[in-house]
Amino acid sequence: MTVRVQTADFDIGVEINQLRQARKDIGAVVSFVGLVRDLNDGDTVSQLTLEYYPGMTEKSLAAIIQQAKSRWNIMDALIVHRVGTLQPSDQIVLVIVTSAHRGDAFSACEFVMDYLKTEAPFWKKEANSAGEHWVEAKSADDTARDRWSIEK
Amino acid sequence: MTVRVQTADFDIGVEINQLRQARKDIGAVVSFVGLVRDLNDGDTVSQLTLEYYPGMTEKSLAAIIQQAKSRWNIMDALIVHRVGTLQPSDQIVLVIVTSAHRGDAFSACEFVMDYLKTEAPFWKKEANSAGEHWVEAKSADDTARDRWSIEK
Amino acid sequence: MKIKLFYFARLKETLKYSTEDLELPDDVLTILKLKSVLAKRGDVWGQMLMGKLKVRAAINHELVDDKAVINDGDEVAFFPPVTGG
Amino acid sequence: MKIKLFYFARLKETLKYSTEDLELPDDVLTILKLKSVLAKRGDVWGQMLMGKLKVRAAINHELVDDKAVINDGDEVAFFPPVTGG
Repeated sequence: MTVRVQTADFDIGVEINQLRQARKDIGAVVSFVGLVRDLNDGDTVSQLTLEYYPGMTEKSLAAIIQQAKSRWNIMDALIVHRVGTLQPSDQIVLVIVTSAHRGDAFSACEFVMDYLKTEAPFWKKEANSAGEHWVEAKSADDTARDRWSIEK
Repeated sequence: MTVRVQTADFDIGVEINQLRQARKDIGAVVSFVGLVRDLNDGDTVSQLTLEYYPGMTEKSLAAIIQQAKSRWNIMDALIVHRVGTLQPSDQIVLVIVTSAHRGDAFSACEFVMDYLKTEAPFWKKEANSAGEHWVEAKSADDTARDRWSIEK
Repeated sequence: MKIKLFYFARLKETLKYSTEDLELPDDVLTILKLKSVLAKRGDVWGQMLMGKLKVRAAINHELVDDKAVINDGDEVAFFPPVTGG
Repeated sequence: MKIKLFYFARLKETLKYSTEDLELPDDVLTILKLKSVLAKRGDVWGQMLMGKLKVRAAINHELVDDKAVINDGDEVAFFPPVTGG
């Protein structure tokens, strides 16, 4: 299990290669990459700044991976989340899950993202021509997370 | 939309970068990479050979992407499938789906893999110390595909 | 009528044919009828095409079932259930 | 008792505090009680911690609700609903 919060960009190919060199019984690798969109809720976005809570954020991400491991038959998982200032189309977050079979990896990867969005302490501030504002939490993200308590 | 059948390996980072340079409104990139496992149904695998039906295979993959596009709000999709001789932990298949929001990309990517597994003309032959044999189709793959006709 | 035939995977290997051109009477020709014509070539053909093994067929790159009708100039393929990905 | 406080995002920016050390009477101290103590510092503190904005709290890096009890030496944090990913 790997959890990293960093300002630097990441390379999904390098990360997947490291996971797959570790063992030869991996059949499925499901990944999520989140990008900065140039448009959010109808507003153009010129820049995004991400803040986090050092210590708590890493623990929170590790706990989310542990939950995924207890629910699905997965081999390993990695989360890399960037902080600091980002531009449209920059990479924000990477989640990779490996497993023997694809069903477990798909579910676990989506679960990790839904929990990360609603439980991991990160905060986004958007800038556009009108100024800066903090991004509001979305109820759709809570809904996405709450699915997992009724559905296996 | 991109569909490629090739003997050469692929680089997921390069493919994602190309997709994300095309437009700045992508928020979510979900990817699947399939790897050769060193163990399948209890047998060790020393080598895998993949055969396909030139012409039909590419059409079949393109049709699967079209189905995904008609069901989910996705922006683009790519499938790269390798053929020829592969070793354990080699990459076999890559599927990438881009969308504004993650839910659509996760569903569409899993849908593409479930249909690819049951409808795209590829055939695997495994080699181990006991010799070579053609891999049998799995009913679990049919079950995975059939979910999509009842579930949205 | 003339058709082009392709065989893949286990069928290609066992029948020792990858592709062939066939000239057939201009009757109504379904996939099932074509299979039964080919099955008369010998035991191994019967086993591969009309036996216990599942065989899939395609006409002009589209998956079809046993009732599908083949026309002059068509490309027909026989292969086992697919196992890619 | 002594506690360490952290503020994040909109709270940090508006309150102009990122972190502070607080010494408080040794009473039973819940998150709600701490909020009401801090709210007395002025209007903006009341609006941020006891107003309409949703505020989340953590004790020693664990998300907690208003009833959670704070102990001597704890690290307490206040922040808005999270918006990462």
